[in-house]
Amino acid sequence: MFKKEFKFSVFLLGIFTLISACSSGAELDTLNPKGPTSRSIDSLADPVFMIAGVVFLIIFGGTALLWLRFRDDHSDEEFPDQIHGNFRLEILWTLVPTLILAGVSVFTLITLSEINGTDDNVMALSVDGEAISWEPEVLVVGQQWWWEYRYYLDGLDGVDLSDARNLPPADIITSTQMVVPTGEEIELKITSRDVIHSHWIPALNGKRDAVPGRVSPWKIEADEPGVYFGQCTEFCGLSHARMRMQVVAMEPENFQAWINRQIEPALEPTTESSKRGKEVYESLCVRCHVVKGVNDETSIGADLVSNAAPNLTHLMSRTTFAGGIFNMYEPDGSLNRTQLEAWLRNAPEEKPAYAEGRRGMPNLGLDEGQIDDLVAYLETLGEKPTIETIAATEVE
Amino acid sequence: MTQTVEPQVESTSEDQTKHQPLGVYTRPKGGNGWRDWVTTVDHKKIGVLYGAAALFFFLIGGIEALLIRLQLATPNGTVLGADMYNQMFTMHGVTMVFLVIMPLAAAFANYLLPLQIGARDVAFPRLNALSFWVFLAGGLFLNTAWLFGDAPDGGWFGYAPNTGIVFSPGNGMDFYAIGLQITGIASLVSAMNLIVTVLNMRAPGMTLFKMPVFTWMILVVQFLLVFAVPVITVALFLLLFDRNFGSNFFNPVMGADPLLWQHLFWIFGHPEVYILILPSFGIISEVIPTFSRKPIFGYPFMVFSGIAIGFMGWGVWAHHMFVSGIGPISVAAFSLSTMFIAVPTGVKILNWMATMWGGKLLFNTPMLFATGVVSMFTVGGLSGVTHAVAPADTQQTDTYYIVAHFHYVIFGGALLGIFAGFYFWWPKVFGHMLGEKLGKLNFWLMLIGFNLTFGPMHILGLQGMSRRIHTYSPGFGFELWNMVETIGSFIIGLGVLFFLINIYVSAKKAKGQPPIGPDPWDARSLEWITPNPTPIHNFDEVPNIEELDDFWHRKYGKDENGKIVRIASAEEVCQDGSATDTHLPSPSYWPLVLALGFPFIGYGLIYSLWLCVPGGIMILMSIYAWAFEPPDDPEGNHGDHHEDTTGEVAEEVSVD
Amino acid sequence: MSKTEIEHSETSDDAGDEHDHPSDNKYIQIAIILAVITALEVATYFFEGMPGEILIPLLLIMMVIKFFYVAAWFMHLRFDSPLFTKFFVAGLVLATVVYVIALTVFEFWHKG
Amino acid sequence: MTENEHSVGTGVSNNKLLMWVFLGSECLLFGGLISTYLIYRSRFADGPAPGDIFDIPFTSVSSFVLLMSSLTMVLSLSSLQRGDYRNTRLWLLTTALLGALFIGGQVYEFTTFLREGLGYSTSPFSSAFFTLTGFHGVHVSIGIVMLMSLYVSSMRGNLKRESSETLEIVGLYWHFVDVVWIFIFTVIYLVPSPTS
Amino acid sequence: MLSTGFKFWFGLCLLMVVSAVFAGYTTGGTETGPISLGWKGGVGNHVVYTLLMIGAGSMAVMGIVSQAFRDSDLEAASELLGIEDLPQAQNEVGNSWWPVFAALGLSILAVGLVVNSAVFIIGIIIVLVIGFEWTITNWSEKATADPRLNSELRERLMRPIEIPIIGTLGIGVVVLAVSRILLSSSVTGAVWVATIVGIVIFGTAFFISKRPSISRGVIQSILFLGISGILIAGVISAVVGERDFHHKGSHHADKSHVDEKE
Ligand code: HEA
Ligand code: HEA
Ligand code: HEC
Ligand code: CUA
Ligand SMILES: [Cu+2]
Repeated sequence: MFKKEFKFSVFLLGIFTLISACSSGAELDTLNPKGPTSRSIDSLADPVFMIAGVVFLIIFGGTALLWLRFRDDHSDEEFPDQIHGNFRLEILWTLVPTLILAGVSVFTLITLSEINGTDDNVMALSVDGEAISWEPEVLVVGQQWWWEYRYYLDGLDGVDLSDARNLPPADIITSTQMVVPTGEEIELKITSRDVIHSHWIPALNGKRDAVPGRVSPWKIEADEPGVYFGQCTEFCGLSHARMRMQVVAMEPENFQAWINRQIEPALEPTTESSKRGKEVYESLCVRCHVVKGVNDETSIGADLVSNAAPNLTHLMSRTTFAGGIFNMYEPDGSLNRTQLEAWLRNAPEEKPAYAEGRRGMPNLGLDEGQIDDLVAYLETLGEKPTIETIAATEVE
Repeated sequence: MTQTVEPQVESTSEDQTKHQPLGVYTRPKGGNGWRDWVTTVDHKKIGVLYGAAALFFFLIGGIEALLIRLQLATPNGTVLGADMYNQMFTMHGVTMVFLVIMPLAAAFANYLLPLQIGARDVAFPRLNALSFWVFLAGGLFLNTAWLFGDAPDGGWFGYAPNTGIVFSPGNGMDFYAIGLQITGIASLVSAMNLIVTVLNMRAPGMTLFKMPVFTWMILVVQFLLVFAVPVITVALFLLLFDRNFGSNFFNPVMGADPLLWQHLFWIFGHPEVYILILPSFGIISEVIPTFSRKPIFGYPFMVFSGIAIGFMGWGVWAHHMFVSGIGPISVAAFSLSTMFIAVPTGVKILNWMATMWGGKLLFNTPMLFATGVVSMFTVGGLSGVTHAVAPADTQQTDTYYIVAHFHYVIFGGALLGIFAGFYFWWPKVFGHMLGEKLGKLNFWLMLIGFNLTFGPMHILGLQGMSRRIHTYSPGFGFELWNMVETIGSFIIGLGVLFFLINIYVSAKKAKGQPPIGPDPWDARSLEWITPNPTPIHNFDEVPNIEELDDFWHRKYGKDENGKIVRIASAEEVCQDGSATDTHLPSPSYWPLVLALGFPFIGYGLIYSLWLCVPGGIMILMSIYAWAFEPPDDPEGNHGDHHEDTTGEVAEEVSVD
Repeated sequence: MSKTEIEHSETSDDAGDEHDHPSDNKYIQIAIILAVITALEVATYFFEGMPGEILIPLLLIMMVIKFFYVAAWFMHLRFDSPLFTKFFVAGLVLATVVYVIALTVFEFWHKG
Repeated sequence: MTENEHSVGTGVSNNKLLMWVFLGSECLLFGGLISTYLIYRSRFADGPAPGDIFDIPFTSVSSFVLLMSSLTMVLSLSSLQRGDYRNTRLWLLTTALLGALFIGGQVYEFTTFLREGLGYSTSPFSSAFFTLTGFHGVHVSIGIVMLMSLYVSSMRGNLKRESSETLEIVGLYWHFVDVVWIFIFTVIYLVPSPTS
Repeated sequence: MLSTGFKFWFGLCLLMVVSAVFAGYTTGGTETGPISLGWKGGVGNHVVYTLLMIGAGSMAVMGIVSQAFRDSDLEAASELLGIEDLPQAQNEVGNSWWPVFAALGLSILAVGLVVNSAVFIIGIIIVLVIGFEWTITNWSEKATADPRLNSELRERLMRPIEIPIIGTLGIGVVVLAVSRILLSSSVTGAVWVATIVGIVIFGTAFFISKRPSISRGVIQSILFLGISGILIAGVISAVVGERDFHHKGSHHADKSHVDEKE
């Protein structure tokens, strides 16, 4: 009998060793903060885990002790004392947890106010050669099953956000990858166009739900340049598992450069194939997608419940697509043609969607020629990022 | 399974034929085979029915869990598609919560409550039967959604607007809304019934503070149910109307606020989790003293902490909404209120340990499960406290860390406790013990499997694995632990299998043997004063209660040195079940017919409103037929005003 | 009220709730009070321009009084077992507290 | 065997206790519906606002009717307790008729609103309004059916003085429904509502 | 052995099936529609058809239930109760009003066939109800030799059905009539109407309660007069039609209606 118990304790010990050993290295790790907000959460959570661990050890150790010490060894027939209780003990074990928790609450409140406070940082940017001061803010819009990031460089104050399905035009619109400057606190305004999603970049901050009809404030800040992975965490229907995103943090000067590129409209295609591709785009894709310089409007309403599809103007500047589940580039930096073609050939096959239910990109029944041309055209949209970024953002 | 032969209710007198004219709607006589079961109003049979049905649903929910685990065993799994997976975890959650743990608790409550307070039956036997049939009807209704190829797929808490008609156009969420509505009726009726029973039907001398802790916890749970069920009723109605009649409660396009659903759901939902756990707390509060051979430590504190948990459970619901955007002040308030629930719960844990302290512990299977609860529930409770710390929860919520939390409290707390109850009261119900060897095997397999399955979920959650994802990609460090969990879940399955085998083997062994003698565990509470299995009439003579654990005090006393000594043998103390002329409520089939009306209405709402007509007629007619049903026994009612055992629903008309 | 008017029903004398039910006149009195309060309530509607800060508390107070009268007299809570009152009040208080918190979280009061 | 069951229960009737527990539970049900309404009363989308559409004078009359039906209900009960079957039936029927008048008024109100552009799907406000008052109306209707059943029973000589508790319990339900309306009338109708 | 209850319910079931099929063909069902439950082809007026079929279904369920429990089976019951001789003699059959009502229903039905389907449905319902009551009365009057027992038997069978239906129908009609009257009045008129009706009901009741000497007949006539007054006023108002309404609110939004369920 004793052996069994011993084995069990060893087993548990093993588990806990593994817990401590395995809590780093993963891209979505919550215990590996990379920004001030997530750090203050972490520094609150760690001691709480510790307290929980200690309480657990006490209870578990206590149970084990009872088990060993008071087990009936049948040495005599005596009946144990019939103790009915002890008032002082009761008070003791009411008070002690109360005090511990009172301590925890104080720190909880402090951290809460920390992660909800905002500093009024402004950032000097130049847009179209004009110097502006930007209060870093990004509008985050969730929809089935991808994220859109909208940058309003004049600030979000005067922008009407009441109807997420009909937002006023933004200076920069990207999807799946949010680009931010390092060392700046970025205020997020999170909302949704259809169901509830949740925006979560574990290394930078906890979650905040994207609730249709509401605009929730949240913030992130990255210490270092890098790519931070995220995942939609509120169950949002069929492809919830496939709704991912990344934050790409870059030095402010790189960020400035990125802005400069992104506010430009798309270039005219030059090759024959890409010209034909543009025609296909204009005949089929403009229903839903926007490419600045080609079409600013869509007729999406009847096609998609959410009234939005990713803005493709700078598609190639993003390293992943379709909700961050596919690589745009091969590790060697060349276009991931196979995947992009497969997407155009039959999107619902690649990513579960209810295309007939007006959610997700439908299968458009393109022929191979059209697909080749379209890929050629898409390749002209936006600038390719550096090979380092490509490597850092690689998925699967 | 063994069943006692019912003493036939005699009804030969001439007089009675006049009172009960021949013809339709006489009360069925019961007595043989399946008719006996479908018409029974006996709380014990209903308890057994509840248990059997819930175990059946447990197998369904468990198989769903295993399929989930198979899908997640490897990255990019292909066992289930996304759609199938979503239905699977939704039905798994719904089944386990509403069709397994709650009815299992109801099984114990039904069987034991009258026995523990010294009553012949519950206050309203027919209502009791009604609750069971309505529950069964609702459960089956929900599960038939699989057969129609359209199971609910919005998660067990069904957040709007994802569950609205636009985003969930199939019938799945209608099954969810209607099915839960039906089981809600069952819970409500049964809760009201049990409250009246506990308050009004106690044996002489059984004051509230001489009731066993189990009875107390069940009482608290019934109050939670009475007040929580109507809240989800509202929520489900609104959802149903949104989906079927074009209302706009959760339609943001028309300016509705989806958080309304979350509030309504969780105002119900959090009391609900205590509804799940308190019965188990009650069970182990019976088991631990018995096997420690000591009274429960700090009885009044056990009772009050249970009540306190019930109370505080109402003020914490928004901890499920820390990231919904309810504003920092609300978050802070709910964060703190949540944390302090740990205090009364801790009191319970420590009192159980103090009960064991200084005892002479016998580690029979029930006790193994009970100690399992003490340690495993604590793990879950502590992770609960880490969620209660709102900033930390923004990282944890909707990850596997939460899944770990609630499986530790539900599996490690509620389910293990219920298993303790199975092993403990099996002889009471069936007259034979469950095998100890198989029982221990059952326990260890379940414990190990359980820790293997849900322990690593803590890690996965903190590593950032979201819940409710039908698949994950390699490269996030999720592979190893998911595989371990899948293996663990099959070990649990094996454990459960051994339980089933144990049931079978022990029943087979017991066949032909006389039932086990009285008091196999040297137990403490009143139910053991009746013979095993409990005779149909419960008590030969309703005992007078003098103390807490009265039964035990009848067996033991103090000698002149103040030492505890045995003063009477179990045979002397226990009744022999020989009374025959006890008046019992006669069976009725209206509960069944009434309950059958609900699925009709359910299918009607989904497929064709016309179907509601026969459903409605069935319900309406049975209500009246029920009310006009002849009293059980025209003679038995003379003089004893006590309870109208025919059990009229208050709103109904009783004219007999 | 005269006791002769009220005969006890046989069924209730063992149930411990032996008490005097009020006479019909008493009930009518109560009904008149209720009617008057209702009339007052309705009258506020025709008083345009009463500021909300006065009007709403006033209405709520009148409502509570009516509520109380019906529950206490017509529903016999005054005479019946206090247990009934407890159950009802439990539901009432719980509902009020819980839903008021919920409304607060919804920032219902902010809009005034 | 000897019936020595002197239970230490609360000494009150099971049936009545059951009804009171049920009413306690109903508080949470109506509380939920009322809160839903309150949250949505200013969300009337493009449709009419509550302040535009409520007909306070009419609703006041309905409220009076329902209030007085509580009186007749209690009179019916006290008649039965006196063994006065004639008046029991008289007041029962009066209560049912007043209830029917109230419901008729509600049908009228709903129809008016509908004609004035407030459909069930018009806005969150409209959905919440119809659902709340509809639920209340359904409760009243169930009450009327119960009253009528008792009336018929009484006609057939089945509602005896000894079973006055049945009537009392139905009465409790009836008064509760009235009490809920007292709340609804004040909070939903009289407290000034938003206008468009 | 098939129990009486079973026979009774199944008889009804059959009757309903036949009338459903009949109704199906007469209201434009295709050749195979009405007999294939609409699986192949149309069933004519599907409201009538479905109602009847559903009725048939529920009757079948009742039949099975009562067979399962062997209710109303004289032999089984007497076996159980240990009575030797089955009461068999038939007692005198009382006066019956059913034929009159039945004739009325049939004529409504006939008129309905020609005029419009709503009237037809009402006719069907009346005929069905009467057929039902008649059968039950007939059956119960022959059930045993003891008339008291017989009437109790009938009561027990019929109360659960009659009471809720009478109750519901009763208030339904009043509610309908009252709301029609109110709808045809002006806005303030409605207030007055409601006030007056309320006061009249209330006042009459008080008046009667204070005068114990008033005979039953008088009360019945008052009641009858009052109810028929309301009904007649209701019918007149329904014919007159509703008053004019104006859209309220910022925009008109009448894309919806309450009775969307239909
Ligand atoms: C049986 C059911 C049960 C029980 C008993 C509990 C008990 C508790 N739960 Fe749990 N909970 C669930 C079932 C349950 N929960 C479920 C199903 C969900 C997920 C729903 C979903 O999203 O699907 C959930 C989710 C959940 C959340 C939301 C997480 C999220 O989604 O973000 C939170 C947050 O606060 C929480 C907290 C708690 C706390 C504080 C307790 C406390 O009651 C625990 C108290 C116990 C102890 C703390 C241990 C013993 C105490 C001591 C030994 C004393 C000393 C202790 C200290 C000093 C700390 N639970
Ligand atoms: C209430 C109780 C309860 C219980 C007991 C369980 C038991 C189990 N749960 Fe459950 N679970 C929930 C309640 C519960 N769960 C809830 C509420 C959710 C959230 C749902 C949601 O997100 O909406 C959830 C979600 C959930 C998930 C997360 C899904 C996701 O987020 O994507 C997972 C994943 O592993 C899981 C696994 C398991 C496993 C392996 C068991 C095991 O313990 C199961 C053990 C049982 C068996 C293994 C059956 C044994 C029987 C046999 C195998 C016998 C042989 C068969 C025959 C005789 C035919 N559960
Ligand atoms: C009916 C609407 C619709 C049409 C038409 C449509 N798309 Fe899409 N497209 C979408 C949606 C929705 C997504 C986002 C899918 C997701 O990630 O789940 C998308 C995503 C994409 C993406 C990935 C973008 C990113 O950043 O993740 C590309 C590339 C794309 N579409 C190209 C095209 C091309 C080329 C065409 C025309 C041949 C086209 N689409 C037509 C709806 C449409
Ligand atoms: Cu979006 Cu989950
Ligand atoms: Cu909770």
